[in-house]
Amino acid sequence: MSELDINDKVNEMLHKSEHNAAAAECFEKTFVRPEDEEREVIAPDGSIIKVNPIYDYFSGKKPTEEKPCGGVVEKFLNWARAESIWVLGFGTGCGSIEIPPLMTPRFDAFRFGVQMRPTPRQSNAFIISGYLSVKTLKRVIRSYEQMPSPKYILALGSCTINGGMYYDSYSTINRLDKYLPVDVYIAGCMPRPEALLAGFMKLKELIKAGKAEKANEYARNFDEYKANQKKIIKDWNMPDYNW
Amino acid sequence: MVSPIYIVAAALGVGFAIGVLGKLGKNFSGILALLTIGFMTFVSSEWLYAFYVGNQVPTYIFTAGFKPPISINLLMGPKEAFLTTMVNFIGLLGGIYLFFNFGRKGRNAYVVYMVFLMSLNVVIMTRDIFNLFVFLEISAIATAGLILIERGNRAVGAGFKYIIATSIISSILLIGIIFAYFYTGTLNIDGLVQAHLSTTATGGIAVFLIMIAAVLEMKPFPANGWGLDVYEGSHQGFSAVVSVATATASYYVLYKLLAIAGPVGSQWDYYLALMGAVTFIGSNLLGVKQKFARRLLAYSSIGQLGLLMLILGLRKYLGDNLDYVVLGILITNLFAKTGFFWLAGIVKAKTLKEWAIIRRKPFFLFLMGTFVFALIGFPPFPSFFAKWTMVMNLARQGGFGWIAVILIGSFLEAIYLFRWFGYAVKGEDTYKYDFNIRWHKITPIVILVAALYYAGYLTSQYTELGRMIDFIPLFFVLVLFAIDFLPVAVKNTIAILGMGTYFYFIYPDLDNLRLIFEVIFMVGGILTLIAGYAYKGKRSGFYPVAILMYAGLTGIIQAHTTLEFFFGWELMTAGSYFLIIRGKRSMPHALSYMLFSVAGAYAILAGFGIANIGQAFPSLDIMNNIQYFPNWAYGLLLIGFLTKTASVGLHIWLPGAHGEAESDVSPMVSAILLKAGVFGIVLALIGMSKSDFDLSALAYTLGWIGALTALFGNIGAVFQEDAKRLLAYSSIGQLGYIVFAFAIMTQLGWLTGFTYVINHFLYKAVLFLTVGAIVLRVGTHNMYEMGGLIKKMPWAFFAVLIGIIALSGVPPLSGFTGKWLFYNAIIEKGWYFQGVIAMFAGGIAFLYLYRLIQTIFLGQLKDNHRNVKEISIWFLIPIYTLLTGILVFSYEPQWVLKPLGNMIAQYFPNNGLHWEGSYAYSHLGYWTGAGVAATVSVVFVIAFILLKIMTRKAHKLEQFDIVFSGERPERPETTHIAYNMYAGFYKAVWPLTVPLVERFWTWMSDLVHETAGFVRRIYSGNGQAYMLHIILYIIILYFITIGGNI
Amino acid sequence: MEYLQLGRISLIISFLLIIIGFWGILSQKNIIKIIVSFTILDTGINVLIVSLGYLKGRTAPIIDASVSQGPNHNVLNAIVDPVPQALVLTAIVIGFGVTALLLAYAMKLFKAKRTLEINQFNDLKW
Amino acid sequence: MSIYAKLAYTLLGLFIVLNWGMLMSATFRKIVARVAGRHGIPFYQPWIDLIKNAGVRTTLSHGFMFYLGPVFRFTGAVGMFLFMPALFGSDMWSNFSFQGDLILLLYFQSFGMLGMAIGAGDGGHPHSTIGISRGLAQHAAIELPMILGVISLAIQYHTLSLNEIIAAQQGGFQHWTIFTNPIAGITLLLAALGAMGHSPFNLVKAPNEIPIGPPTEYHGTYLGVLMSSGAILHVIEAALFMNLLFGGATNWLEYIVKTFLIYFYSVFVGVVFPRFKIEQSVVWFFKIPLALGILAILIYSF
Repeated sequence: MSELDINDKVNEMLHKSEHNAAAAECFEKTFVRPEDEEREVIAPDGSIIKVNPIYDYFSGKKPTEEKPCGGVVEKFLNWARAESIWVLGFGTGCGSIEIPPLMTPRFDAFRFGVQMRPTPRQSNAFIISGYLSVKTLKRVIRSYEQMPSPKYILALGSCTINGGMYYDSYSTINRLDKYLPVDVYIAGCMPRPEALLAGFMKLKELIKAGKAEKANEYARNFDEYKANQKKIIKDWNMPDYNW
Repeated sequence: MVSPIYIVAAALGVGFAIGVLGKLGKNFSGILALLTIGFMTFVSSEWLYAFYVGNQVPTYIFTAGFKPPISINLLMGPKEAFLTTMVNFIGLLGGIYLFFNFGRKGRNAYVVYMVFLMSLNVVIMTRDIFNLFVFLEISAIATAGLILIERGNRAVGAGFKYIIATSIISSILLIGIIFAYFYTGTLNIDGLVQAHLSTTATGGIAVFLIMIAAVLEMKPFPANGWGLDVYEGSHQGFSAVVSVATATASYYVLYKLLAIAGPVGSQWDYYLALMGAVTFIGSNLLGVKQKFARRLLAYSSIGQLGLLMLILGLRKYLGDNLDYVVLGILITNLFAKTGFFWLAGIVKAKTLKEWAIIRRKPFFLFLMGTFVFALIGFPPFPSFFAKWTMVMNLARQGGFGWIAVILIGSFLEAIYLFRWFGYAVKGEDTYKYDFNIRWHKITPIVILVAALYYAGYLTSQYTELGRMIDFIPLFFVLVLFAIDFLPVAVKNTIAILGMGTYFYFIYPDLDNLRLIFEVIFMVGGILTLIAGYAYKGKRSGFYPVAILMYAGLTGIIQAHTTLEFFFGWELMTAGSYFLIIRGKRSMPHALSYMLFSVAGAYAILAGFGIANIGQAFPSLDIMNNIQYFPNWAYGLLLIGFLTKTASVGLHIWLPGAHGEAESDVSPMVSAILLKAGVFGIVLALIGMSKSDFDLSALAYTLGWIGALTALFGNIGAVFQEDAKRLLAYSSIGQLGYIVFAFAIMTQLGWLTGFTYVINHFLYKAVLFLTVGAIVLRVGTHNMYEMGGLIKKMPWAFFAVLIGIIALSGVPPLSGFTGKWLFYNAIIEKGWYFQGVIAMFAGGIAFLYLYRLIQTIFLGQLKDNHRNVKEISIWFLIPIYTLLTGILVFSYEPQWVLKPLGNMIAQYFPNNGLHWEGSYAYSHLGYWTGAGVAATVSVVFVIAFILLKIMTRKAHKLEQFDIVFSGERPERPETTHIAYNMYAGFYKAVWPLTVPLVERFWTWMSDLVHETAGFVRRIYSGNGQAYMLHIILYIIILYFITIGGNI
Repeated sequence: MEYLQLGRISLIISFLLIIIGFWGILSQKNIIKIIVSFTILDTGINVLIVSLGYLKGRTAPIIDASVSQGPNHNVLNAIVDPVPQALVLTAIVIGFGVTALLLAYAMKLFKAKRTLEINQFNDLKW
Repeated sequence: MSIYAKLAYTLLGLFIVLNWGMLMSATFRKIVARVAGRHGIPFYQPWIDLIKNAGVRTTLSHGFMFYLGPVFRFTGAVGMFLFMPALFGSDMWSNFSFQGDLILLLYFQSFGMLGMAIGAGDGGHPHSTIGISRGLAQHAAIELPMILGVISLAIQYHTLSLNEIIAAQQGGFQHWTIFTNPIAGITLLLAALGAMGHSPFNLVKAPNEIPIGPPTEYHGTYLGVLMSSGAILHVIEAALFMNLLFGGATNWLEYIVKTFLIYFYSVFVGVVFPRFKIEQSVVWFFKIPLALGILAILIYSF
């Protein structure tokens, strides 16, 4: 069970169940919220404009791989990236309680060039701090996709690895890397700030070694990731890729 | 020459004939009666012509073969000839108008009508006081009869009150006559005049009784309820005749009898003036509260009677000009009021609001407009010249209080007439009924309107000053009225060509000062007119009024005399009023604009009046040499001009008027029209600089007004949600700077002022044109309903960008030129605090400017604007022409400022600023426009190229591709920060935004309305109460006039 | 007895009539009574005119036997001032006309509202 | 001196100021860290951040004005540097100060601010607009004591030329404006607190309420440009007050020391005092600074 996503399992079971066709249909059907239904507005000249709130407002283009330029320049840049890790201030689960101590005198992650940024546009690291409910996952995906590459994900705690104690919960996901590419897992429930710092060190190593190219992996396997994401998020009301 | 006695003979003869030959058809009788009235008109006009040509002397006509005092005699002099002609002419038109109404009552109605007119003729001509009484009674009886041609209880009630009241008045007159006869032994007016009745106490009573009767015939306020009821209750066709023909006769009765009361300047003059003033102000005040059209006309008529009485009482002041003034007022009242009553008879709308139906037939609107503007005394109507002459003479003779009375009364009249006109032009037309056109009713009105215009022209040509007025632009306006049926492109081309040609011809005659303003008016006008090509269809009525405004503007530039200036000023006011009221929701704003403008114009008029004291000729140069009461004269002139520049306290009309106007009208009235007020202020300040008196206190006050205007205008702009209102408030602020800069009265100050004038013209025209064009595209003024339009309208965006950078005063664009000069000027002058307030206002300007560009162009595009297109090319052409102007003025300010400096050197010592190439040096600092612009441009371009290279692979985003805390925005409306954008700032500065000025004017308005509402309750409708008013009036007047002297 | 000359008595009576007339016009609510008051006022004025033109010991200005027509006798010295007499005649005629018109109006008013109270006819006000 | 040499010196000056600004902002964060008892960032962190920002691979664009925002900001900062003499009495380091006087500087401050505001607005992010609306409101409020102080100085020295104002302060610290005209000096220093934009006047960039306000959509290279402009502006703002109040600088050492002290005066105030709400900060400038400013002018207007 630990290897399988509980949601997949349920889906599978429902597919097979022939007596419970109605329930299966209900479960399969993607749900469009009323405010996301297509609507009509009247233009100043009186003509009618059809608005599709899910697709119209977004660029929605698929991401492309952004290849490292390589060579000594890339090494230099990687060094700078490693020494300047800007973390998106987004606490997704119970592990977010472990992030603030990083900025206190005791742990002081600033020493290592780790800083918090309030907006994904200016961040390059994302700490998934613990369990992810499906609802949060949607926000996490959007925030992650909005970060400019190169970008890194640190998955914090056992919940991001296999669901942890919530493995059979109706509302949380079990394996984060089915949905987003993870650079570093930091195990524990909860891992202490020291472990988090160790994770950062590991990430720095990876970056400096040029191995932290998960953003490109995400672009490469985009369709697969997206299919997984859409399978679990029923009221998908975003573009396929959030620029 | 036909003897005037045939007027009487013909009327009586035909009257008897119709009675005797009863078998004749009604229509035949009617035509016979009309022919008789025509004959009467012919006789009197023949005399008038003879007097006009100049070879005729006044002639006495004796009756019964005796000479006075034994017999009755008539006098046919020039005045009598004129008045009888007018009475008969109106009577003739009235006869045509009422032809079928009379017919319904039977042929005797024609006879009564003829007798009515005949009696008025005799009342005018007779020199026998008892004869006067008799024919007054005859006219009263005839009137009471004719009132009944209107069906319904109201007319009957009104008629009864009328006949009772006139009978009482006649009784008083008769008692007076018999006393006068008892003491003098004569009934001849000339004999009575020579008897000097009023020198004795007992004779004084006779005079009192005669005069009070004559006054009561003029329906003085408040003893005039019966008169109001007749005007309102009787048929409008006949009310017109009563209101003007009877009134004319009554006026002349008073005029004749005043001679009995004493020579010019006697006690009775003063009483008359007093009663006239009370009537003029009182009835116009009550008119303000009136909702019903007919009764409003009645109040207006009585107001005009009061004015005539007032003028007669002021004959001491007016001297030789009395006849000219009376003629101007009387003839306007005759034509306009008659026409108005008849129009009311056709339109048949009861309340003022219902008059909105009139615009279904635009020609009627034109007629109504003519009457309204004529009654209030706008050019080119006779009353304008009359009012001008009157004020000039009063001022010259020191009658300042009377000037105030006349202007206040006229202003009250303007309130209700323009409100009414506003309802007609823009009121909500939700009424089902319509009105019909009958040709016999329209024709007289059209004749009257034509006569009104022609009379205006004649009146102007009568005086030397009037002959100097240039009527060509006005004629062009009339031509545009005539070709109003053509499509918009043709008319636009004609208008542009006309303005261009006119500018070409007057260009050589202008000095530099006038050239700056004329270029703003004319070139600016042509540029804004180009935007008019964007409109489709006919755009009915736009071009005549637009050109009317420009005619006025060029009129004030070309003026050599104060009269020409004021003429142009009033034309400009009228034209801009019509332009403003064209906006969709402009009605209340146009009204407040007009009222402030009228009040301002009256202040200017009074100012010119005071300036004119002791001057030989009222050329415009008298402003440089005011000899008496200079503080008052300049103060009044400045107040007048400040209403046009919308300075604080007088600014409340501007936001609505400019904000609600049409897209290409807003730049006209904001960027161009406001400069007329500035031009006036400049003229006044030039005068003040040359004056021998110490006027620094006035300039100091003006400076503070300017600074506070800048502050409150800009703060007001910050909290607007409506883009055009924001710009309108911004105009208030900018005009505050201009007023402040000119008030500094140094070379630097004036350079600052002119820089701001040019700048404000350029960027405000750009901004208003662009925003107006956008409004045409997106269909809303509210900024929070726009957003993200940069993607749809990049050209418009660039124009606004340059416009706001220039306006904000950020280097390197031209706004900074103004700021830099401003600092130097205020420090040099020592006006630190005013200067700081103005500069602080400049900081606040950033807020509203950013709001303008952000909420319209940036942020989120609204769903319904997805398909909007770039603004019309016809707007872009003038906008980019003006932008070129901004850029040239920014990069090479010395091209304009050097000649400006030389020009200002005529008025102020040329020591503030000198130029070395593009470097400007003042005592305090230095700065180069071209250099700064070059430096900034180079850095900018380099930075831009570098960034562009580094971000060459940028991925283009759509509107919702923004960070939204992990969420997606729901809708553009909820993602666009625009509404109440400066909420935080509001919490800090709200005490400065309390609309104290608005509250003050609202309070004033309420006060006027409440007073009117309270006072008018004396008109209870009860005939007996009206009798009581008459008796009380007599008693009170007795105590005032004679009092304890016996 | 000096005070009770004919002229003076008629003068006093005329003023009394005038005042009564005014009083009636102002105080009576009935339109007919107002009209009557008006005629009283009119009569008062007529009496006033006549009494002002009265000269003691002279006769009416009608040229008949009562005025002796001797060759040296000036007619003008035998009669009172003829002008007020003429005025009175005219005034009476006019008063007649006005009264007739008023009565006609009274009729119309009564037809309109079936009443003759003057304070009922205040449709037009303010 | 040839125009090229002058240009070269100016660019060198700009380079010095840029690096000094970066160092100052690092020191600022170091001080904040030390006040909190932390070790804090390495002093070279701003340079690393700059390099990293330049190396961000994804670049996004909201539109043409979005580009121009940082360009405006940068031009504003560089322009401020150019129009102010870097060192007094030196032809080499006088930059382009011959092109305009103090008024030009006062108004050119707004150039970058306004352009940046428009560029950020093009991003379409509501938080940018909120931040800008606060910034503009605060700027307008700062303007008042600032103008009062500047006018007081102009009256005192009878000039608006910055060079002449510095020249008048030469010859010992007792000639500095802060001592010769202390009221205007204090007014300007209070205004400086707002102009520097540190706490308590930093609601404009409230990091977690409106994710750092105006530049919330800016990333990568754009952010790099903004950061370097900010570094330049920090120094320039301090230099402006140094020139107005503290006798200017005649050599780079003096320049660095004085700007450092002025800058850190605002930093220390910021570390001690918590953040104002926007209406509080606006009203604050209308109280004591305004009163002092009026007093500063009253002294000279009689």
